Amino acid sequence: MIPSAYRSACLLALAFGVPLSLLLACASRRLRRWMPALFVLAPIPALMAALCADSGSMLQIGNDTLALTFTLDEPGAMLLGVAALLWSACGIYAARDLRERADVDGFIVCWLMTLTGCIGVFLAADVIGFYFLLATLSVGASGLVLQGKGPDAHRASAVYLGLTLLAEGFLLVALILLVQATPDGSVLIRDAAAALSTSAWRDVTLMLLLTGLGIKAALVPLHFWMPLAYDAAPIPAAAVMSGAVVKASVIAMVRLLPFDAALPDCGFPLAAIGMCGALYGVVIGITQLRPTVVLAYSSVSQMGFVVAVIGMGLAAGDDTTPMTAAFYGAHHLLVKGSLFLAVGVLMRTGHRCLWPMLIPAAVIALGLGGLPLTGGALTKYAAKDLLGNGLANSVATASSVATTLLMLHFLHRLRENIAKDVQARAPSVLVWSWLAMALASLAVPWMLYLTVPIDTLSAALAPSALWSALWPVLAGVVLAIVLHRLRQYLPRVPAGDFGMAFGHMQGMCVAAAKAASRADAFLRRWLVATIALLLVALMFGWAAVNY
Amino acid sequence: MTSTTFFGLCAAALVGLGCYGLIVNAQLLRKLLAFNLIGHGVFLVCAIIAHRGAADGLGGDPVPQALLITAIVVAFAASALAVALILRLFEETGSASLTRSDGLAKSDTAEQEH
Amino acid sequence: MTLALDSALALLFLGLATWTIFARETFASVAGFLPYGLLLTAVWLRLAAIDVAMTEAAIGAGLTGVLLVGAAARLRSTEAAAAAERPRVLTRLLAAIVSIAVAGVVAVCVLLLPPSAPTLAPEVVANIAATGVGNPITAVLLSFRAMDTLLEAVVLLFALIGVWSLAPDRAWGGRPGPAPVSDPNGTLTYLARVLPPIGIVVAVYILWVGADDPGGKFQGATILAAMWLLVLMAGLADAPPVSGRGLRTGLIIGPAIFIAIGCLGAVTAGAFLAYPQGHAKLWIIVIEVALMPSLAITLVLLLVGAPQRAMT
Amino acid sequence: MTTPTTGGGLLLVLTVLLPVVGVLLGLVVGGRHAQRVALVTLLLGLAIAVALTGQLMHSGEAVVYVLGGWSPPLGVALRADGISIVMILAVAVVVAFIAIYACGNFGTPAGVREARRPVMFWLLLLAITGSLNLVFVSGDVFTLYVALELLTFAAVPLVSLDGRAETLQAALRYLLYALLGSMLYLLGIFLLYGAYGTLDIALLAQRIQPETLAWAAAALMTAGLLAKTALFPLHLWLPPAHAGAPAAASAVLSALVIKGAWFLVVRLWFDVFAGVVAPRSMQLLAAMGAAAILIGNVVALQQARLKLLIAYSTVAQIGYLFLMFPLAAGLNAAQLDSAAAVSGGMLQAISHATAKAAMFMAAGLIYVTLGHDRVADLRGVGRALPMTLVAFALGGASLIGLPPSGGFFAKWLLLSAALASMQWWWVAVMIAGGLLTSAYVFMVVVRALQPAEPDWKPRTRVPRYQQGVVLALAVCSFLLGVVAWCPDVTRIGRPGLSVVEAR
Repeated sequence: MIPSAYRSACLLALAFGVPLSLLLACASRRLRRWMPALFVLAPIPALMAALCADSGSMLQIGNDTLALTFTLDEPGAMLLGVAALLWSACGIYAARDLRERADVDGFIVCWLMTLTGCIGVFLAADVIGFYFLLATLSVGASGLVLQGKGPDAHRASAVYLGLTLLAEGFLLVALILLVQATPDGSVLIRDAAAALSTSAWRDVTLMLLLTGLGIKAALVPLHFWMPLAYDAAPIPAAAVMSGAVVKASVIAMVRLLPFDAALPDCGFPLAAIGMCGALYGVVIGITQLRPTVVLAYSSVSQMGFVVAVIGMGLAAGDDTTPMTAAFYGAHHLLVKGSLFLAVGVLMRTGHRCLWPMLIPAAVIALGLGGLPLTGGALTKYAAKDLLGNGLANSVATASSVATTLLMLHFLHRLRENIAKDVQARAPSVLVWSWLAMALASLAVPWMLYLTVPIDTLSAALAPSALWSALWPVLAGVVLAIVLHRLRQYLPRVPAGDFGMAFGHMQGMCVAAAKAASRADAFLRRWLVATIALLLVALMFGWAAVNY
Repeated sequence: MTSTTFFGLCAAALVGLGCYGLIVNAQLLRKLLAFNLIGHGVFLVCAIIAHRGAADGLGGDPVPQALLITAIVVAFAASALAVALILRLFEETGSASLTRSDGLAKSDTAEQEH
Repeated sequence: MTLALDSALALLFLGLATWTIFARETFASVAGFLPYGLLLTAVWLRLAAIDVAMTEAAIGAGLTGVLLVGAAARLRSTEAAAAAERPRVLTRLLAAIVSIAVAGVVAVCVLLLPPSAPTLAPEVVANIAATGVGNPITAVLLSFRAMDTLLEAVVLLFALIGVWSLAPDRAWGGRPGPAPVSDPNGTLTYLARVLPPIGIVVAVYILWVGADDPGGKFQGATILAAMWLLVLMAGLADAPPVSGRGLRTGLIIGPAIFIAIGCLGAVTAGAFLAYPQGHAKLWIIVIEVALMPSLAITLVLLLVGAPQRAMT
Repeated sequence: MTTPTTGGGLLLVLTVLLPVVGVLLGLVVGGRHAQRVALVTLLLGLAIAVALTGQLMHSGEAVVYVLGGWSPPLGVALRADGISIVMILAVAVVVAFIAIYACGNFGTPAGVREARRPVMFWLLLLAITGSLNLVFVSGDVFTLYVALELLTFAAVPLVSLDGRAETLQAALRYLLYALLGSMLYLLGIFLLYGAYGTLDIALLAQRIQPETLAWAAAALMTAGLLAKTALFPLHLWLPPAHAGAPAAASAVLSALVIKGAWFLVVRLWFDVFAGVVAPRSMQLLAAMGAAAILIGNVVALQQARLKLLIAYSTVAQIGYLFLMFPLAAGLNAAQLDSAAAVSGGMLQAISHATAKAAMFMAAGLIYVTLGHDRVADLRGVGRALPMTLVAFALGGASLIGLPPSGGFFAKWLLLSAALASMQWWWVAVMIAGGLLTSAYVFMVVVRALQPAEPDWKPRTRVPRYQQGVVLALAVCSFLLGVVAWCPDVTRIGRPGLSVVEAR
């Protein structure tokens, strides 16, 4: 009989090791050709680990000075499991998609890199490993965006990469402050989070941490990379990014923020920003025409909601927050991933086969708004305790209405974007992978709800709970009909909304860069440089003498 | 004023003159000449330090004097290398100054890798 | 009285130095550099450093002067272009201010040197007996700080490699400088026939007395180099091709023997560059004798420059 | 005071002498034998470096060798502590990789007894190795002057090895500027001797007093060394020299040679002038570094040619090397472990050495394949030279400071030091520098990944081993973070590391 701790460690090692070895195997041209076929299998060990490994199990690589540590806590396991499901389904889709591409190498490498990073982030238990894997994830994901076509993909990738690296900068400083706050310089996330609430640098650390993770979570006003990236990326890439990749910020927040003490000064503003984002995403989303952009704005809105939940938990010092946020994130992960696949499938489906594809999409899309009996209703139900009965709850209800509205708009745009050819049918592999994901996004939230367990079945099915979930959806439908009538009055906001205003700053940046070049050319003239050398000598002398 | 201090001030003047020449004179050979003047100024500083260290029947401290001999030889080696470079540049371009203001090649196919 | 003499000397050589910086033509400025070097030698004699004065006269003024005059003669055609590149008044003013400031700092430092000068002279005197040589500078150069002297020979060699690397590819392996043209009745030819034997004797003498009196391998090597240069300039002999194995062996033999004796010291005397008890002077003379020809060859080749004529 | 020779001291002599002997031997045998001599010498040098490291880690204290049995102040001592050994090892490894790479570009052509470029390259490579090792182990400021001159005389001809007019001009700029720097340094040495009567680093550290002469000497020596290491704004010679030299030579110059003078600044400021330099001087030095990081990176971003881009990246990376000074001082003032900042600086130096060498060699291969190195026109490189592009990206990742590269851990240590000593401004500079670096690294990689025109063919086929050696060096740089698992070698033999005593 294998000891359970040992077995769990092995599972963790496999979960992270398999995608990593596949990534390294890409160095060989021959092996690289086989990779698309393995896309579906690569996340399976992670799924196994999420299902079978003991909670709290640890894997350490390294020595006392420094060790890479992996661990599996409950929120991590939940997100890891559903992420693995999504990666597998999208892997099938991507492998089929790649058959129609001329240049596949870049996609394969970026896909495996993102997968490795994504699984690793859910498992990482020390700040260095976490930072490393987050960087891998971000670089891989920006590579995936680049695999889209045309200059838009270049721009989107550059914007995404730039912002994500900026976020890493903030995070790096925050993580160093976290480590310095621990009594013995421990790099374990657990110790760092525990030390944070008493750290002398608590507020600065939290600011940096939340800025960094806020960029990664597309928190308004740092959200504009998201519509650009998801629109430009190939469909399966957009699916995993909107589903799995963005959840890295959720897991990071629930692990790094201190929920052991009430921090209203930090929690309420965070919740407010999140709620603003939740509504803002919808407002901009309904002006969009492309279904992928609509979904991206829905992600902005949903991530805002998750952050709001976390903010309320932080304010109250509620230690159930991590599970609630992870559950909400897991549901969003499944649904958003499925919906992106739906966009891809429906783009290849003609009018004749439309309805069998559109109906499941409609069900899970409305689930995001909290349609009773779907996972969405369960997540809203689970989050209600954290949101309390005050303003936050009212805004949350408003966000349900708004989300329903946005999803109906999405379904409408989805229908407008089907294939021109009436007879067209998407390849069956694509259809099945999408339907499997749709099914998973309906069933898995229930399984999680009951097995983890978050609450009881009877509580979720109580008539009052059903009604409180249903009426915002109905209200959303009514609003959608009204809005449909008024659609010609809606403005057309460009994807990326006010983030595009930064485009005007480009001119300033170019001017500054040119000025730097001129300064450099000037300083490198012999006359200037020799005088500078003598001046430097004099300055050092002066600095010492005047001390 | 002792003669060592006096020559020390001369050394300072040589360094200043050399610096000015190195900065201002465009001709590379004259820059080299100016470098030699700075060198002599620096060596003169060393010489007065050696002279001040006269003790135990020696006219000067032999250690800095020995350093001075080494430094003179090194400076000569530098001059020889610089003259060779200047002459070669002259052969290639017909010019003996750092003409281009920043020295960066503008052509991109100039390099040759064998 | 001495101060008056010093002042006159200083006035002269500072005037010449100013001339070399401000003269209109490069050649004129180099021409000023030669007497300036000689005057500087006098300064060193005033400061009672005969070995340094000899080295300065031989290398700092002599060989550097030859080097610069030769180059200036070849660069005459660039005069006009260089004059046109004279910087603007403001720039010159700024350069002058900064240079004066630096000179001021140096002057202040000279004035601030501690009144009781720290010196290693007593230590040298106390330990010179162990080296067996009488000239304290030789003791420093070849025993106490022998590493610097070894490195100095290596510096010359590296500089020579650098000079050679500037050869055009077609001329690689060939001879430096223009082909010799000899005027059998010229004064130069006459001198080049008469002087070298005397020069060699003088060089050997200087090397020999260097152990106990002012002099030594560098001064000797410079005289040898000067003799060879004379022969080359008179066209009596051609510069050797740089690919010659004999020439290259000659170049490295001095440093190589120096290193070998150093290693021998590591085995027999317990430290690299140490000499066995009682035999120090012998080994020092061996090193000096071995270094002198190598240094002379190196100096000559540094002066004649990169190979220019391909081997036929 | 006498400092006795310690065990393994002879290795210090060997690490300097072996390359010199290699030069002498190579000069005599000439031709393609010179290459063989160089390769064997470098291999032996690597073995010596490893042995020396072993000796240092075994004894746990600095290795000292008193030359000729004459202990300072009369004689000269060689001394290697933790920071020297790290540099010696890094030089030995990087030069070994560069030598293997250079076999492809600097082989003597068949049918020729001796060609200029190859024989000169191999001799100069050995010369640079020996000079650098001397810089790292010398314990005497005048011997260090000679070592710096040796280094300059070996480096300048490498710049102009191709003999084109631009490279000659670049070499002259380099030489003349470096000579001015050496004179300032030499003046500083003489002043130190005039004031304290010794040239030995350890003795100077004991005797030095905070007074005008010491300040003037420190200022002159520092300025001279900064000119040689090309810290902004004293970098006039670096971009043309490093961009114009052949790729293997650029790799040596950019990765290693500039570190020689930098190392000396570290040595002087931490070991000699520890009680003399003011905190304000430290801030001034780091401010120049910060300007280098910001302006160097911005200018790199605008370069049209890959090699110039990499050269400007070196200008910027030199800046990082100078941030450690106020950080170590700050830690010291806060009664914290200042050695962490020094370790960070050393790690930054060696990770830049490995990464930059790999990047320059990668640029060389790209040049050979495309026939140009225009950044805008790198299409097809990803297909033609996949390994090389990966190497470039890994080297770039190390410069950016992505984990697990050495650059990341260096940044981690430096940032930690900055935060612990509350010097936020340097944190901002380091983060901004990382972002700018990532911009040009990704720009190059993305452009190189674009597919070429269908009928495009590489101009020359690059030997596989050259690609392999570049990749191997880049991987070394990228995995250099594992040194965090090793004991911190840089602390060995540096017990009383104290900067700016309270006075």
